[in-house]
Amino acid sequence: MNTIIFNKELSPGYFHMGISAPELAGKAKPGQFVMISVRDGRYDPILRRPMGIMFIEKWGIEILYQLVGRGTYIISRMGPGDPIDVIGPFGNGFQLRHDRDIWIIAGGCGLAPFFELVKQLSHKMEKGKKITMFLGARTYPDLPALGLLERFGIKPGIATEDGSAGFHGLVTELVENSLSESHGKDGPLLLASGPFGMLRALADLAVRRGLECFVSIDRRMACGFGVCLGCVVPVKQVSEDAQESGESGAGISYKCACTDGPVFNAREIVW
Amino acid sequence: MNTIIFNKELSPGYFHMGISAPELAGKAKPGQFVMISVRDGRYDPILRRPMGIMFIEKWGIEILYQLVGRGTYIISRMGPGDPIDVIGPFGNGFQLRHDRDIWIIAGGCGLAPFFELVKQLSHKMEKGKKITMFLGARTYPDLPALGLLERFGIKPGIATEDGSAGFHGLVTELVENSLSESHGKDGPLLLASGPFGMLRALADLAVRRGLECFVSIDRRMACGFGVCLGCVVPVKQVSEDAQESGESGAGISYKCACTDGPVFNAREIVW
Amino acid sequence: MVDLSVEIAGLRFRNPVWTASGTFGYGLEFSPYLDLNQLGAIVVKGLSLKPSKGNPPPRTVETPAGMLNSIGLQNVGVDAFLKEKLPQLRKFDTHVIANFYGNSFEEYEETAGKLSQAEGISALEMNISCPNVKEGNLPFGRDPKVIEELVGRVRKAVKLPLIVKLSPNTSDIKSAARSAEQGGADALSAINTLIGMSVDVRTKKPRLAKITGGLSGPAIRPVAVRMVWEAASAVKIPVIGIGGIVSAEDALEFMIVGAKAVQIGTANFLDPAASVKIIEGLRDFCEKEQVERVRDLIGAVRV
Amino acid sequence: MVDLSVEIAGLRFRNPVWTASGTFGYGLEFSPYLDLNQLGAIVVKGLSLKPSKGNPPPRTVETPAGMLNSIGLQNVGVDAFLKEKLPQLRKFDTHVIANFYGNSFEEYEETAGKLSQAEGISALEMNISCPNVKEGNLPFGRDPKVIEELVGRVRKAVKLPLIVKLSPNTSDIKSAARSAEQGGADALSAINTLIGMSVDVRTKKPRLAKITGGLSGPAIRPVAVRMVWEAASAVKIPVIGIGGIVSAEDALEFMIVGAKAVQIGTANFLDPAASVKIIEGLRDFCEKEQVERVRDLIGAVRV
Ligand SMILES: Cc1cc2nc3c(=O)[nH]c(=O)nc-3n(C[C@H](O)[C@H](O)[C@H](O)COP(=O)(O)OP(=O)(O)OC[C@H]3O[C@@H](n4cnc5c(N)ncnc54)[C@H](O)[C@@H]3O)c2cc1C
Ligand SMILES: Cc1cc2nc3c(=O)[nH]c(=O)nc-3n(C[C@H](O)[C@H](O)[C@H](O)COP(=O)(O)OP(=O)(O)OC[C@H]3O[C@@H](n4cnc5c(N)ncnc54)[C@H](O)[C@@H]3O)c2cc1C
Ligand SMILES: Cc1cc2nc3c(=O)[nH]c(=O)nc-3n(C[C@H](O)[C@H](O)[C@H](O)COP(=O)(O)O)c2cc1C
Ligand SMILES: Cc1cc2nc3c(=O)[nH]c(=O)nc-3n(C[C@H](O)[C@H](O)[C@H](O)COP(=O)(O)O)c2cc1C
Ligand code: FES
Ligand code: FES
Repeated sequence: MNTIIFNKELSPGYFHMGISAPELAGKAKPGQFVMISVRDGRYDPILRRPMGIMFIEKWGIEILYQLVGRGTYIISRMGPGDPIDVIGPFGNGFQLRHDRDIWIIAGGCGLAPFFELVKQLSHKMEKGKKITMFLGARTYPDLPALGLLERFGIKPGIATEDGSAGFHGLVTELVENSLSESHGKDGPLLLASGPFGMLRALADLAVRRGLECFVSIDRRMACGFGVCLGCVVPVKQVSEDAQESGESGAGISYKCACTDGPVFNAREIVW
Repeated sequence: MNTIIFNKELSPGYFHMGISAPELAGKAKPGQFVMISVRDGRYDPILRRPMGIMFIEKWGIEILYQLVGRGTYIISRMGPGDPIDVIGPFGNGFQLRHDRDIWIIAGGCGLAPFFELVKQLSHKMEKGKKITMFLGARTYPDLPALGLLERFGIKPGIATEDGSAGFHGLVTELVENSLSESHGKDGPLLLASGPFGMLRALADLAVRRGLECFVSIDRRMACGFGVCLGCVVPVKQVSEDAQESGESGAGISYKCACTDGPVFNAREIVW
Repeated sequence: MVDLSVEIAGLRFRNPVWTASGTFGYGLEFSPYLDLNQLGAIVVKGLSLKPSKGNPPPRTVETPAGMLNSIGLQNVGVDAFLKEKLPQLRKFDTHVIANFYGNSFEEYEETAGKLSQAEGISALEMNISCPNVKEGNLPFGRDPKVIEELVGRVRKAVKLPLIVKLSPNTSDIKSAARSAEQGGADALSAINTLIGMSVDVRTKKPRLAKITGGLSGPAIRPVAVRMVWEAASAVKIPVIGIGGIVSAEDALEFMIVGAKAVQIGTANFLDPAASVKIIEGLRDFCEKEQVERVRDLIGAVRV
Repeated sequence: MVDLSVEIAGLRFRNPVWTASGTFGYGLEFSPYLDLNQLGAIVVKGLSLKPSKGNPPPRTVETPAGMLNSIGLQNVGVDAFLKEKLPQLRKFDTHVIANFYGNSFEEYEETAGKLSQAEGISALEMNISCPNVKEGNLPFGRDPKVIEELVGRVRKAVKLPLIVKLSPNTSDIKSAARSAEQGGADALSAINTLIGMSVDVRTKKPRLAKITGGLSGPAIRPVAVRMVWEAASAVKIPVIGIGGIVSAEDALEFMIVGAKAVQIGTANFLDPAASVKIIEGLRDFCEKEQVERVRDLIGAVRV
């Protein structure tokens, strides 16, 4: 059992929680996630909820989450001092590259895993290399924790579908527009997290523009350990021997978002 | 939805809760009970919990409950201002008799339904008639809310199985001892609530001593409405026509503790 | 204004939300908590030829997201129902559906016959699946051939629309559904309870006096949805979905896989107004999703 | 000191708590979270002759007190298991039980044959009941005659103790149990998942890509306890209880109705240390209740 340090609503429906978990934090890397129990002795809802790690501190971790259903509602009602059952870290996380321009593209709460990444990278980037950030949301109130980004001197490019802030349109369009202005074939490394449609559009863009792109994939997860095989992502099949007894389309095989991911090379995925 | 006014732990494991529920209170009688939802949007635990009404006030009701499992744990963690889903009142309740000596015998939380009874009766008793109370418990800490009884000028006789307070033994023995001292064949009316074994012993005593005895029976209840037919109590069969298709012993039929009870004439029950 | 009405076996129901047998008594018990006239129909507690006093207690146990019951079909008997309960129910403008069972072919016929002569009953629901009567009708619900014969015989004995309630304790609900259709059922309802058991590890005694009982509630909903989907795809007659429905969404799940109506069971215990709230929820859903007639959702599943 | 050991099919298990197939991977995934050497046995993910990539996602849905899965028996195949996983598992002092399935009688025989020649496998568990493989082994689990034949053929192909895992999607678990015994099974395990379905009412699409899936978790426990009780009373060979076990009390419920051991499935997802906590809980219970040997509780139900 871990303990909640704080749990505050940043903007309507978006929460920021600190959890005392030094051991877990000691092993964590940016882009990894934890599994939080919402059971409290009950069997419904029953499964743990995956949550990206927002910040890794000596004393524990912080998460940023959106209230979308029963599980997040239960978490949102917990308070400082309450016990919370968190296990992890899970997943591969992002590779940290200091030697390249990095463009981060996040939709809504997809922003969460990038805080720690930026924290760890920002003061170590090689000369001339920088981190650029693009955030997309349906509307401005769905962009939580913007203030926290200022700590790292980052002013993200913003796109809202309703035009309530920044670029009026999809964040992928904003990225594409910004790209056309950038030059040189040694383009930026794209790191993205957010809704599936956004990631797919970005993967497509990356192929078209010859850019490397890594995406963090959000899947329903029952275990987090790679054992239930529930969270699979279809990837291009490398070897052929797994074909016979499967029923799925040819040329596809499956990887677990929880252990092989959640971060995948966008080119590997069958979108 | 109703609202919790207060919810305090009287002694370890025993709680006293006030619930704002004027409409319900307006219909309630001593000995009736309510059904409290512990779901909070979840399906486990799923059923409502029956709780006797301790006090009936203009603004609502008070209950006295013991923490014994998951449902009472959930209730115990609620606080003032929290919504609580309470329906009722259910059951028949006690008949109020001012014209007789009344002996109340309660085991543990079985005490709950008698507070309101005493409140309503104590200042209306006919001349020469009085209320006497006997409380039984395993040990002294299992006698909650004794202090509240003082409001009514009642000093109950106490029996504990471990001798930690009052008479060392069963409350039924204490009642029997006290009875032998009382004289006249117009003996007291016994009203009792508590563990099944206590009620059975008391029913037996009542028969032996020719006393009238009413008991409040505690059964697992799924509905409270008399529709699930889950809470039945075996009673002596009056008519014979319900015999053919039943599988149970002859001479027995079933009544619902929730609607026909929870208060039964002890003589009616097949113990 | 959303049209919630559905038609089953020639009867028009103002909405597809009925209360399930054994969970709503004879209807009257709930009248202080909801307006019975708002319901699509009331299915009364299972009736038998003679009154039945049912099983010894304990009769219920709470289980994860559900409950077990072994009531043993306690009921007042068909005569007392017709004399004491039905006249009161008739005052309401709601379809009354009489659920019944028998301990033999003859009892089924006779009970159905008595019920079908009474005024104020819209349809009969035949329980061939109650797990609690041991020697009685348990085998009926399992063998497709017996189902066909039993339904056929009752069919001949009654004029009223006949709904056959299927057991989920089978490897093949489709065959059971087809047999009931073959036998002449006008509609099917599914599911009754799954047989379960629970033991107190300290006393080592089963928590139900009759050892096993029927599992109901949200726990069984996924099984019920699957069986209703299978049954609805196996027959031409309407299927009424039952099993763990607590919310309008749950009800819609059944309708989308093919149920023409639904029955609310255990949810009545959690909230006596559950069925009326589900009706409101259906209306809200249809309004929001711009569905003009709720019946347009029946069988709309995209598989 | 409480004796938790049990003996099944000539093997001694240090305790009756095993992990269930498909919920504990190949065992190694959990080694950071618990000491595998404490387990009674590890039952690995269902293996097939050829690697299988399984069903398209979504493959899981949460349900009330349970979950549906339609993994489609994705696995690395028997060869890769023997080469890559088994050598690592052998390092632990725990019984490894290989769960397997086939898409035909011949595949069952061949897969079992391969597994039974490997070193480090204590027993085989034959899955005749997985609801996810459609054309494949589904009918196997339903027809008692087919069970007997299939088990008989596999029995001849292997020397290792053979556990047959039964399907709960049947009206008659006793016949299935007897058939497996007749066919030569050394033990039975029950239950596998109940077939269920869930639909998203907004999109009208089933929540699983393969439409139906297997229901597991506490929701099914009452059904599982009943079936284990029935199976155990129908056969002489040991029965291993599975279905919704989360706590030591749950495990005891199964043992009291007759299970000689239990398997922990979905609970591993809720708490990776669940099985070890259940072992500790069994010890505590026995100490408190002054039970010297946990096996004294097997079948102790007072009916
Ligand atoms: C690796 C990973 C990291 C994540 N990190 C974060 C994070 O940092 N912050 C955050 O707010 N959320 C994050 N999520 C999503 C989060 O897990 C879900 O929002 C949460 O589980 C919903 O639980 P609930 O009970 O409130 O919603 P439910 O009631 O279970 O569902 C509400 C709605 O959300 C959908 N949903 C539920 N779980 C998922 C899922 N895993 N993927 C897609 N849709 C889902 C349901 O289909 C439903 O429509 C992450 C998910 C994954 C897999
Ligand atoms: C009419 C009526 C009035 C009641 N009034 C009061 C009251 O005023 N104060 C009070 O503290 N309690 C009262 N009870 C008992 C109370 O309902 C139970 O203690 C409560 O439901 C337990 O819920 P739980 O989830 O905490 O326990 P669970 O986890 O459900 O069970 C814990 C233990 O209690 C037993 N148990 C649960 N419910 C009952 C029951 N109804 N009868 C007998 N044993 C049961 C279980 O078998 C188990 O051993 C009353 C019961 C009835 C029927
Ligand atoms: C307490 C109880 C009593 C029941 N009695 C009957 C009955 O008499 N006849 C019948 O056909 N079904 C009976 N049922 C089954 C329900 O009608 C329904 O089919 C089942 O409970 C599943 O629905 P649910 O999960 O919504 O409760 C009973 C169910 C419960 C819980
Ligand atoms: C995700 C998942 C995968 C499973 N895979 C298998 C399998 O490969 N072979 C098998 O025999 N059973 C499999 N099962 C069934 C379990 O072993 C077990 O019988 C069932 O889940 C009931 O137990 P539980 O309620 O404790 O989970 C699987 C169950 C789950 C939840
Ligand atoms: S969540 Fe179970 S394998 Fe990924
Ligand atoms: S609790 Fe349902 S009939 Fe009494």
